[in-house]
Amino acid sequence: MDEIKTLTIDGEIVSAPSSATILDAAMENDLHIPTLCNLQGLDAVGACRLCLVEIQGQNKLQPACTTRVEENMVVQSKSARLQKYRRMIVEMLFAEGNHICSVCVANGHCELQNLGYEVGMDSVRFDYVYPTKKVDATHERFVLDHNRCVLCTRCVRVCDEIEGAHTWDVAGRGIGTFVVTDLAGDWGGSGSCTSCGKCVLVCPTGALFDKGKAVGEMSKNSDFLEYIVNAREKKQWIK
Amino acid sequence: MTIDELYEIGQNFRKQLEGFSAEIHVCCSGGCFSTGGLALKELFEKACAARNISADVRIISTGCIGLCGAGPLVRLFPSETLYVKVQREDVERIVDEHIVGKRVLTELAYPADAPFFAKQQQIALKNMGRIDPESIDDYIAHGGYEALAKAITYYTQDGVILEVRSSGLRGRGGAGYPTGLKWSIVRKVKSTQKYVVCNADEGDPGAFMDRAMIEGNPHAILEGMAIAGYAVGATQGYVYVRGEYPLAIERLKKAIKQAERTQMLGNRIFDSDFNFRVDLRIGAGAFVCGEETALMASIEGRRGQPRPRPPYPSQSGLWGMPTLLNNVETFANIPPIILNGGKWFAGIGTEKSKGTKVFALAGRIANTGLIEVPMGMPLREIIFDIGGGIPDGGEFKAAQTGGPSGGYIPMQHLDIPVDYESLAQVGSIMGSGGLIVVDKTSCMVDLARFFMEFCMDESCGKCIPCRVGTVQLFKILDRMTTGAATVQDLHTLEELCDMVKDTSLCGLGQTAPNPVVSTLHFFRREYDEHILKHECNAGVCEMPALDEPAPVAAAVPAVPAVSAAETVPAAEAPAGKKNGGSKKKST
Amino acid sequence: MDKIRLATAWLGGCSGCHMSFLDLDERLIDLHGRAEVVFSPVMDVKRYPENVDVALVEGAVANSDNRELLETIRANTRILIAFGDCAVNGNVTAMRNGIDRDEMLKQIYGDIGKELGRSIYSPLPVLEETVLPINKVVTVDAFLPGCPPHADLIWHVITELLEGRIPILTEEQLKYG
Amino acid sequence: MSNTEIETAKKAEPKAVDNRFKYLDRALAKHQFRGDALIEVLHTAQELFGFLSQDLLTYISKSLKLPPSKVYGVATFYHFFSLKPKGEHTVTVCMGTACYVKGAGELLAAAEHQCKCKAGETTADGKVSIQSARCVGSCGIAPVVVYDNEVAPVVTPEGITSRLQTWLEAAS
Repeated sequence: MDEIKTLTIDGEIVSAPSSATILDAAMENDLHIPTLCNLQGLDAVGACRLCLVEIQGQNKLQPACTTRVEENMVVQSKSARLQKYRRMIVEMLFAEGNHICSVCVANGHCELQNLGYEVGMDSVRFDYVYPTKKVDATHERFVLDHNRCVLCTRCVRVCDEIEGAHTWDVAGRGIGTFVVTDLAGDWGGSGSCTSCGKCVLVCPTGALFDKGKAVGEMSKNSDFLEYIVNAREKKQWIK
Repeated sequence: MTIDELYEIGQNFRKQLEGFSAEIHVCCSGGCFSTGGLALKELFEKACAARNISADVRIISTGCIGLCGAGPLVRLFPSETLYVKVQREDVERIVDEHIVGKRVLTELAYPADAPFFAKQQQIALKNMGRIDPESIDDYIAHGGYEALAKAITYYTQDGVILEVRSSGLRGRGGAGYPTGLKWSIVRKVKSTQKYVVCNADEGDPGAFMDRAMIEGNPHAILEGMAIAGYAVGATQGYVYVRGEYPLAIERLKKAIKQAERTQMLGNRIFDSDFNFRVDLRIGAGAFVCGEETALMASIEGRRGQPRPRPPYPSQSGLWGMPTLLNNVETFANIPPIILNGGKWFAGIGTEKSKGTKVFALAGRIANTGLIEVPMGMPLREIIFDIGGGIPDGGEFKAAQTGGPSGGYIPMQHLDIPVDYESLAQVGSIMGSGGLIVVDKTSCMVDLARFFMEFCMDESCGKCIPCRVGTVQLFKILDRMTTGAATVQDLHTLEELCDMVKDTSLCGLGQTAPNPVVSTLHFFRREYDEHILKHECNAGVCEMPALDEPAPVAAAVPAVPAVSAAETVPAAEAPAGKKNGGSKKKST
Repeated sequence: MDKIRLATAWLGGCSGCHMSFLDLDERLIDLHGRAEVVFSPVMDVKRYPENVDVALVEGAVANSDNRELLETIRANTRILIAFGDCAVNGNVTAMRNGIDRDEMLKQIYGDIGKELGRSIYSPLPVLEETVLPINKVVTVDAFLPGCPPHADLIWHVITELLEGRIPILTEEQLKYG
Repeated sequence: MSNTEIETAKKAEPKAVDNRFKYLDRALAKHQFRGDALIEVLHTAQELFGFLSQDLLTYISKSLKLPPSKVYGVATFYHFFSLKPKGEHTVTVCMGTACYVKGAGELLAAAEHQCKCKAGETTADGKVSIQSARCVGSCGIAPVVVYDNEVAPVVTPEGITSRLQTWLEAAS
């Protein structure tokens, strides 16, 4: 039996089942908490740390996407410290890759770009790493540009949990981490890829995109996820 | 196997030992193994055979005797004389003079009352270096598996946990979480399957306690794990050992086989309904796998990437089942606590930090080696009395505890008692026990850079603050050691330390800034000297002197055939900022 | 109120930001009344003047000339603004950073590439090993990202400065690329 | 060896079968072909074959019924596993704190200078691979260098250069 918990988020009292996370409760009551690696319908991994919140009585910051709600929990998601840290995280993402918005196909449709605006990032104080990263255009319908990959692993999770092919996975370690298909061969030559395109739909940046489509035609829509999860779990087809 | 049969084994073995008039223990662990311990043992065997006294002289290779710096070590019984730096040519003389002639070779012997051994109090290391690690009977003869027998036959599961709680034992992996509390949580969770995991990853560089304990007394760890399994209701145990310790892996494999053969492990232990198996999982070179959730991911055959907690492993660990995860030293303390009772253990150490702690003394210290001292002993006593101070006239600068997650303890805090709370107050952590002493020849900025490079390379790459934060911290520290840093860099460094500490997902990221914060706190002057005056008093960092112009770009060829008429201003070429990349420096 | 001394400069960029600056159209006349442009690529001024109030610097630091000019601007300007994505984050100019400078020169110019762009005695300035946004070379007082920043946004920034305030761009005003 | 060659090699009469695969199969069976024994199997494979080739990874992923990308992700995460062939000899300089404070940095620099390649790489002629280890647990005899798997105590820059010299000059 799923007990119902009441808690306060940024001063507003909300209720949520005990299986829900703080992020679920916040989104249900359209209280905005910034996220990047989280996507409703996929397992939460708490990797990007953008959704960290302060919980009264705990000195450690906790990720809203994985922390379950508790009775009388008091959550702060907009403190100055959190906003400063979020801006630093977004700056780190821009410093880590080669994010050149002016020549990117996802310009105007990119969650990283929107996060940049949201945290008020007008410049990056950190050193740019300027890594040398490859582009894989061997797939006949899609292209992967490692320079724009923020390693949120949404593609890995959607391919594993929803499509089931597990073509994608993460390789390497530390700053050298990168995503691979099968044994890091060409994506086009992958034996396991079903070319379903779910990874392209869930990718928040311009790392995975439809081949041949220009900036104007770019559209990223992950509503299909909720549709499939409802269909599979609740046997309801709500479009 | 009943308790009486256990005593019988012990009895027979002790009778055998009395048959020998003398024993020669050659240390074959860690350092001594590499400086020829095994070869020495063979020489002793040949020498005794030549004098056909091998019948009544027992020669064994033992675990770490403790004074690694003075290896190879040989200890003779019954007189317990310890011979240090034993060379091949000394073997004959020792056998003739000491074994046959019963006279101690004073010039080779280590003073019996030297503080190195006198000031120690050994619980976890008690049998180490005194028994043959590959003989279960020797372990049983020294009271081995008695605690397991007592726990299973005389104690209820809660009784065992009560004993551990009353001892006040806290996790020896570094965080110091109360062991009894952790056991009681795993005990209370209802589940068809539970696991007991021994964390022998020991990733801290400069720490070798776990290695020595496993190589010297593997059965103590297996017994501790079995008692834990009985107490919390687990039937499967894993020892996660570093791949860098091949000898420890071998010794554990042998110990597990022997324990299974004598029914200390396996089914119906001591004729009860308690079954407990232990398997080995060998690490493959990832410091992050010392973190409990990454370790479990590695046991499950996945990338060693931590996951957010809660849920904590005690509720949902390996394959989602409740898992009890403790360090090697924690398990090694369990049998003595069961045998002598929690009160006895609680009588040692300080009010909040009970019992003893094993330290691996290394770096610029005379007696490098393995020691075990009661909690609360002042650091000065450990370094100068037991450790023998700084060799060849060096001057103490700082002691580093907790490895890449720890901090530095400078001269002015030499007298702090060594326990969890006091170390935390000076910005360090107890850590697993590595204690590295540095003197004036080490530069603190360079050491901060060294540890940051370590964390940067060992970051698992999952969360941004640690993956990118350690790289940014390293770039700034690297610039500081090459004289290219600005005062603004120092400000960014401090801001970054707070951010990485507060927002990283796991312990690696949360503690990576500790060495930087600690050196900034105690050795701020060195940072200022590096930035403002390009001076490194330890002489480690090579920096261009300030008043000369920045060095001309290296790639300038000879003057080309440009018309001489044009007088090209000798403008300095840009000292382009070198971007990243680790820089090898000589010390 | 006497006119503020305004300068604009063009480092490693495509001058698109200056085109956007000229898109101020009739507002340029209004600007002319309140500010005196003392240095600009569209003017015939060789030496950067002293005590300039505001400098809009477009483009990244790609070679030694850029670096020299930028350092001179910083020394003689009160408020230095990174004007456009190239100045703010290196943008397209920095796309060559993944390639080794000397290899690139050799590939493009063959053997004569050895001197070209690498020696201070060659006719061309020395290419930086890594193209840097200007805040990695000098301290910058305000940033105006965009490729190019829209003329209205430029006007907003200039009017803020004329009132003596350094503008902080809001979420709606910020635009990269 | 492509995958089909592996299969045929196994079915061919015993003499032709590369017996290293026999040991690998034994390790796979010992772990009941369970997916979570991937790291133990990779350890055995690395010891048998010296490095993890693409075909070997394919074979392992098929035997354990794991997605190839997951096997690749694990193989590239851990420092021990290498996807490139190693040199005949491996010199491992311990860069733990105790060794670092006693000059391990100098030893690594000397090795890199002599072999003209960086840590983690192999000399052009494939004779010597240079590795740096986090800590081999012999801090009592720092600084430590491991030549293949023989641990050498208190090594000096001259010591490491002369030892490497013998390897480099030895006929391969």
